[in-house]
Amino acid sequence: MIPVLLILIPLISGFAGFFIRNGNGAKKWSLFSSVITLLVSIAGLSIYNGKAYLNFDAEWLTGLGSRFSVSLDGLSQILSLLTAISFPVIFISTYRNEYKNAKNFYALMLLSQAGLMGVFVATDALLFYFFWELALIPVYFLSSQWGGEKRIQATFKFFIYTFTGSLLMLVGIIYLYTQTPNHSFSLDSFYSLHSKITGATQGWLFWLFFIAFAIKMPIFPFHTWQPDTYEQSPTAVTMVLSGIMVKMGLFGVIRWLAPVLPIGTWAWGDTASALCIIGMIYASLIAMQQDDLKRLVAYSSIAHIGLMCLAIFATTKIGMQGVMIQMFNHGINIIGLWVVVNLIERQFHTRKISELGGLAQKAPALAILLVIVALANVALPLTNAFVGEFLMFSGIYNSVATTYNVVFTVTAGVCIILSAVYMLNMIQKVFYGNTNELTQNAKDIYPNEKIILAVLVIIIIAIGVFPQPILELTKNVVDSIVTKMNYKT
Amino acid sequence: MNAIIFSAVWGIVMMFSGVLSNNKKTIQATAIVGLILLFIVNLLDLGGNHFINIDLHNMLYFETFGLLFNAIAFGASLLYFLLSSSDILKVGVNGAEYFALIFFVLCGVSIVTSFNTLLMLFLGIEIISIPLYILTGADKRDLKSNEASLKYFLMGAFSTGLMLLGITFLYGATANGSFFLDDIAAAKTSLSPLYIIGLLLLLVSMSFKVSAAPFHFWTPDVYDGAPTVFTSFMATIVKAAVFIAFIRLFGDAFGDTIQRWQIFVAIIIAATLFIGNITAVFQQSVKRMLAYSSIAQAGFMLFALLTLNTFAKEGIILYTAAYSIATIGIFAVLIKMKDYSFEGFNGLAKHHPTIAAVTTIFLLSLAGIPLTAGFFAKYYMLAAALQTGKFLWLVIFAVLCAAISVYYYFRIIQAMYFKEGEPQVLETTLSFRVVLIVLSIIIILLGIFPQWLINQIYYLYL
Amino acid sequence: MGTTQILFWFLSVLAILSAIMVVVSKNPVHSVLWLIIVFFAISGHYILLNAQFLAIVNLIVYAGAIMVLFLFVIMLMNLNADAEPQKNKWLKIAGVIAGGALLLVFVAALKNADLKNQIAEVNSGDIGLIHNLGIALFNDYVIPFEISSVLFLSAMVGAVVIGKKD
Amino acid sequence: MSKLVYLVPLFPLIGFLINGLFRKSLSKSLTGIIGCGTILASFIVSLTIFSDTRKAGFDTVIVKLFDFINVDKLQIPFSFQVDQLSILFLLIITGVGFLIHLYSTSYMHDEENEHYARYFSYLNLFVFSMLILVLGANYVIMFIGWEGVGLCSYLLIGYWFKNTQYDDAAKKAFIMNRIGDLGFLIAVFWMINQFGSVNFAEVFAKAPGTSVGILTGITLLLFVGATGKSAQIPLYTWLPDAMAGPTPVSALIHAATMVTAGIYMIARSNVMYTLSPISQTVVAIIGLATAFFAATIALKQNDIKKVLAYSTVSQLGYMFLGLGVGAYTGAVFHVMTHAFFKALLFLGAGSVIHALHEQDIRKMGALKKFMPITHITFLLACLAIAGIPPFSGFFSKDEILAAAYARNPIYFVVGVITALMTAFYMFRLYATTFLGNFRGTREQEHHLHESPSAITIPLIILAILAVIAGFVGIPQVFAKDAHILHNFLSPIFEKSESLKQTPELSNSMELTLMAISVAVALIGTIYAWRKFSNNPELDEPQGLAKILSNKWYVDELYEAMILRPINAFGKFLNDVFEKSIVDGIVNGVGRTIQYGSRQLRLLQSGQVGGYVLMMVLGIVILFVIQIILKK
Amino acid sequence: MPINYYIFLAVALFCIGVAGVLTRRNAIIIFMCVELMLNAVNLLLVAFSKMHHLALAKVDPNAGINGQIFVFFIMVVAAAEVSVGLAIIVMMYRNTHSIDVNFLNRLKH
Repeated sequence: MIPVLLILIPLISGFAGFFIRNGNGAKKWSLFSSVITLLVSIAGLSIYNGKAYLNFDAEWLTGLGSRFSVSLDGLSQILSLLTAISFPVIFISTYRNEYKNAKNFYALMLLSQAGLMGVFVATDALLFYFFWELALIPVYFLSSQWGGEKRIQATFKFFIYTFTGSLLMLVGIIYLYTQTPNHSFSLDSFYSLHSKITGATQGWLFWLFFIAFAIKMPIFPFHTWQPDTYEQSPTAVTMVLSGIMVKMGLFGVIRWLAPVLPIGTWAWGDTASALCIIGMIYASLIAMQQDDLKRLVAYSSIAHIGLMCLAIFATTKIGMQGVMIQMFNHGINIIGLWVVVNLIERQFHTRKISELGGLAQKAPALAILLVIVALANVALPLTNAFVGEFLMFSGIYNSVATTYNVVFTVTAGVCIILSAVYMLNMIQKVFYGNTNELTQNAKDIYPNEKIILAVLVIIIIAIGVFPQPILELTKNVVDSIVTKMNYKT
Repeated sequence: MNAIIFSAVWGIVMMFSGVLSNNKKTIQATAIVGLILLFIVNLLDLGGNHFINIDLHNMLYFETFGLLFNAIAFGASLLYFLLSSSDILKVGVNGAEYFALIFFVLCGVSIVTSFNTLLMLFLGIEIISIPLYILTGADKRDLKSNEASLKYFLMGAFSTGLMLLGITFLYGATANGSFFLDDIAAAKTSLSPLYIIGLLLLLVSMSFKVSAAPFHFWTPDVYDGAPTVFTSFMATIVKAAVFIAFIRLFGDAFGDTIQRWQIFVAIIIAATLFIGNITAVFQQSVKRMLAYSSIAQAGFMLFALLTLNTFAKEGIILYTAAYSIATIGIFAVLIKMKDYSFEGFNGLAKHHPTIAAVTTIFLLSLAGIPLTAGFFAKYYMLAAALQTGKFLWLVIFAVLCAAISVYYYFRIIQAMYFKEGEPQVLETTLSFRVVLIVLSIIIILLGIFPQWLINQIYYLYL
Repeated sequence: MGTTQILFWFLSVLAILSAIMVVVSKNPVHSVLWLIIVFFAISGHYILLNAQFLAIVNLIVYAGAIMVLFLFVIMLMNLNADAEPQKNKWLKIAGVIAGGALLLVFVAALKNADLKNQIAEVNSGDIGLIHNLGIALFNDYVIPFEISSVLFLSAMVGAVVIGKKD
Repeated sequence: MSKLVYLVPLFPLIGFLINGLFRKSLSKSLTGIIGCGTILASFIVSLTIFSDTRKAGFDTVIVKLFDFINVDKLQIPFSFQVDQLSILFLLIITGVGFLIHLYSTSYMHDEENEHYARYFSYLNLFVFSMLILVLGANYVIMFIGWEGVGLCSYLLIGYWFKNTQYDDAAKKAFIMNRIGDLGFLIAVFWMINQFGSVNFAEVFAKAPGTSVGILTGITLLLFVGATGKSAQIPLYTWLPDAMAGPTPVSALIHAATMVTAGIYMIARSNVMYTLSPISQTVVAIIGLATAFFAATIALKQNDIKKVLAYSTVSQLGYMFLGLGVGAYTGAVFHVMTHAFFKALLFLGAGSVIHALHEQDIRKMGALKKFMPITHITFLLACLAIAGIPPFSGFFSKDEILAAAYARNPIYFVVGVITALMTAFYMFRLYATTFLGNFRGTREQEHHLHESPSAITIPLIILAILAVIAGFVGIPQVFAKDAHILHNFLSPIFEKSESLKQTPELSNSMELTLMAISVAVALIGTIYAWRKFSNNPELDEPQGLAKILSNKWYVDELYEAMILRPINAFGKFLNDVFEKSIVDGIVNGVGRTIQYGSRQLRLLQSGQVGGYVLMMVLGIVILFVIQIILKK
Repeated sequence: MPINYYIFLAVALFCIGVAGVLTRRNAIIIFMCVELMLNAVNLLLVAFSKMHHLALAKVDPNAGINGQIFVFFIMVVAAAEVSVGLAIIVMMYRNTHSIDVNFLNRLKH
């Protein structure tokens, strides 16, 4: 029942949110709802013992072969936990932001949470697709209505882009469905197809799915919606987009693509990996050129996501474990960065790095917390991302799915250096040096924001030092997925 | 048969209602009552209760598929009347006659969903067409309306000629000189050129009626020029009915030779999707955009014709329902707008949140976003095509076109929600808004439990 | 060549030539008159095919009623002069070519038709007699016959709606 | 006692947390006590462990704290390894570290409370990271410390963050280190691939059975890491820039922590290096080249700290030379002695800077009379670094040079030339700073005074160590088995010793070499002393000297060869490629559709004739397709 | 007569009608051309009806009669269409004093 609750709580409270009269009430209501969701998620985590997944299954579209079946395995656990943590964090950290029509804003936020939860727990392809879109639509409205000046074009591009991708995925899903012996959308029957579909078919199916996921992640060259959308969206939405929604793409590859179409993945893994690598270097180089904080973080996210995708195609247990933990970590870290960006933007009404400076003198707490988050972002040891990246790189290096494992490792490794370059540049220009007219009257952050950032930092360090519990959580699912991926004809 | 008789009779009643009463409300009420009764008698028909048992000489053949569609068509018409009947009366002084003509069209609709011979198909289509020529020109002082009417008439007559030539060739091709679908289906054995030519000409003329490219050219002009309230009717119920006729015709008469003509349908689908979607992108008027979008939607519906499997048959029912309801809703809103351009919708959400919200749901459904009926409609079409294992290219092309369609549908959403403006909206009554909300609830329900609804109807009557 | 054949060819040539004249005549009134000749030629064919009822109906309904209606309308609008200014020549040529192409594809498609042995019965067979037709019409075809009344009704209503002055 | 080794890093960590979290509320004295006390506690724990290791029959102790990463077959425990090598380093780090902390309490006293605490927290963290590095029982834990010291150097170099140049230096340090770290990491991945483990014990046990090629690869990659951390060619440029940090930090980086990490790592991995002659040669050559190259630059530097920085780079080169020629003990020995005299030099320099608020030696002079303790200790350190017997530097450097000669005489020759330069530039520094006339302002002269005791006490202690530390490694030629350090470390290096193929030098040869190097050092010392005591070099350098003073323009070269192209490429990608091509294609699709829409709707001409024409053409096309298909 | 002759005759008449629709711009004449097309179809239907009658008369004396009945219905429909069509044309003329279809271009694109 827990996975259903994870969807229902935000869904119902989201719809209820439309009818709350005052904006402040909506704010509190949504915070309350998201905290309850978090508690449920933690409860689910505590019940989970690694073996028996928390399942729920109900009749839905029986004639169509689709059921309302949801399940919490390790992968779903970690991502739903991320979702559950993120929303309270987002609500608290943006608590002081004022929105027009606040009730609609918060209601839509909760709806998007419901969609995201659904994506992560669905074990039925059609249900998955439904939630996939359900997560998208509220975000589209959020970004378009409460975003920056060029929001309409930017988010529209985002919407059409992702929608195109998901339609292609839908074609793939339906095709697989028609191939299943029992005409079912269930995950298991999809998994049973791996040997029944020929290599060539798997090849083009791979691309149908991969393009959808690549757009969502995003992977070069499907990424251009992302910086614009991040830049134009209100920061709370950007957090959802970058912290959680990009994981949908990775999640899709891990759950719905690689194990379902192992031959196709095997055949095209190198090509996809090459795209990831190009994207990583490319995004890192561009990130170095950015003057806008949001765009910088956006491009850095492209680079990080590229690495995760690369590690998936490495098809090793180590690498996959790295991806699992890193999906969580990346969410935490990037939300931390956005919290800081939001604080800066709210105070100075600018995100231009060149217009800021010397904040460390005026806002030391902010500076310290940001530096820690930024260091986590560049995968410094004893922060969470190190564990993930270390495992992923080991996985890539030890991959037998590709003959270019060394090349991949080294080129991807260059991004470790580049990421340090742009993150440190950003820190230097924003926080160090002397204050200017804009920043000389800067204030430090409020306690609620400090607490949120501190919580994030604690998570960062805790996972960085004791990653094993999370690794244990995903152990079984990694085993089963990698075993499926290693199926060869 | 109930519906055919009743609609014809009620058409006459409507004519007299105009003679006997000048009160618009009375006329309106008569029309709505008539439609409710029509809906009921059709349900009775579905249940096997016929009023009159006459020897049909096999001219008509009532099956669940057609009757089910009738139910949807009449149900949609009822919603249409509830929403827009007052607007019908505003078009001109001949309100009662317009209602009468609409009832005659519905008579034609119930004929084309139950024909068993090409003669009845021909008559049915003419009974649909001739009142529509008139309704299109109903706003006599409006030159656009006149022009649309004349264009529609000339091209309609031309396509009738094509259809008749096709029927003639098929007649020549049958072994025993017959217009019955069975006999035509039997003529496949010879596969003579007469048969093929007849088939192609019927394909062309039916494509014309459902506005498939390249036979769609009348559609934008006519939909644009006709009084909006009649465009709504033409673009939804009538078009859907012709689709059912199309599918019945090709399923029953040419189903066995599907391999022969599938490719033509595929080409027509591709062209229709392409032209419909691409051209809609640049439109400045919402009404004209909806005309093109109806072409694009027709492209999707044609998938049912392409495959003719169970998926397709179930799907086309759902599609017509989803499409009709959403389009009726949008047109009902459009009628209330003073400015038909996209800018006219600017800021609607702020001033009329309910209308904006339901319009959004209609648009989402048309765009095929999940959790709306439109998604499952498209889903069935794609599934039907993928089921055949062929035409993957067409399916992918179709989804890319669907992605393009998002562009123009969302322009309205953008205007309503994200742009500032003072939209000019006519007075709307509470009941109008309630009906709109009912429409959107139907769309959402169909979007979540499509199977459930179809099953209910199927189980009830099968 | 028997009388039938001579008649057939004569009527065919007459029909086609008159049809062409319908299209090319500048004066609408001439077009109407040429069209009436076409109808006569076709009625001749009907007689040749022993479809006497249709031949008569064709003359009465088409040549008699419909064409007179046309004529009335044309006269009413005072269009008897060469009221049609020169149309775009290229469009005209395109139209002719398109029509020719249509003919060509029809012919090409029919070329291989195995219809050599199929003969249309000329001068005999009594199905075209009014007696037989009447029986068929009011037995087998009573449903469409009744339904066509709806068609007329709607056409009537329509003509009234359109035609009357508001 | 060895089981309690986790206390050693724990204390500095606690110090870091307390000072870091409560930096606003702690008083300076309390901060200082916490900062120094934690290190002192660590030092004491280290000492007790050290006494354990001195006992006979001591075997390596591995203390596993918890499972760090345990995935599939890869098991990485968070464990510490206590053996002779790590304990030696522990002592150096905590001991010298403590002195530097103590020194800092006075040196940094002018800072605001908050920043003072921040400084000490960073310093503690630095020590903590270095301890983790040294204690780690596998390469991953070592890497944690490895990057940790990089981070701390970044934080400390950029301590005065208002100054953008300092921030640049900090950034440079971090990024250069990262480049090396990448090499380290890849080596780790390779090890995982090859050995299935990163634990020292397993890796070294499996290494002899592995092909030389793989070992060469791994060791070279590790060495890349070492070049970053220990400032070797080509990644050395960050170290001189790192002088931006407060002087005690420089002392910490150069003496106790950070730069010795590379030496430690290679000494730790000695088995693998010994098995791979190519890597050894590379290490030796790079080390030697760095030693020589840095020494040339040091000749013409005028910033007191820059000279010391280049001398560190040069000395580190020696150590790598030692490692490269298999003189692991010698290298570690030199690390130790270097820690003492380099810490002393930096702290002495700090004392001078503290007094003068000036770093340019051309504006100093005659400090001898104002700052006697500083002067004496500095002189002792100079003697030690120059390799004058019997100061500590002589013993350690000599051991390396002897081993170098045994491997290849050319190594020795270059080494000796470098030693000559070392003596020269050190005494150039000494003479310019402490002798001659005072060249500063009157106001400076007025304020000149000897530093407080918190500064001088560490100087004195270090000076004593710098003088006597050499005696733990008395060469074989003087006394048999008197090389205490060698005996102590022999369990670590015995495997390598047994694999070593270099012939032993005869006693006479060794004495000759010793004589040569001492002579050279003396020549350099005396020449510089005489040359600079009364007429220091004040003019702008010309010719070769200018190139030297501009550090061979290496920074500029890097800038032009690497940074600018990358930046330009990034700019191109951002401004042109991303906007015009990648996004251009996406928008192009949109525009094409719009354009297509505009064109396509022209078909909708409004003309009935046109529409019918289209229809007819459509029919014709369908029929044509039909006819074609039939054929 | 061989049915071929009738087919070609009818098709030719039909195509002349089509060409007329394409080339003329007077709405009435276009409409007349449509009538011409219908008549071509009628002729062909009657021919086919007689063809079927010939082939099947032994089995069914009324064979082929439905073709002629169909012609009857076509005439019926054509008459209805004419009434509506002329009404529309007259309405158009009343409003614009022209029945030139080229001027019907308010609705385009």
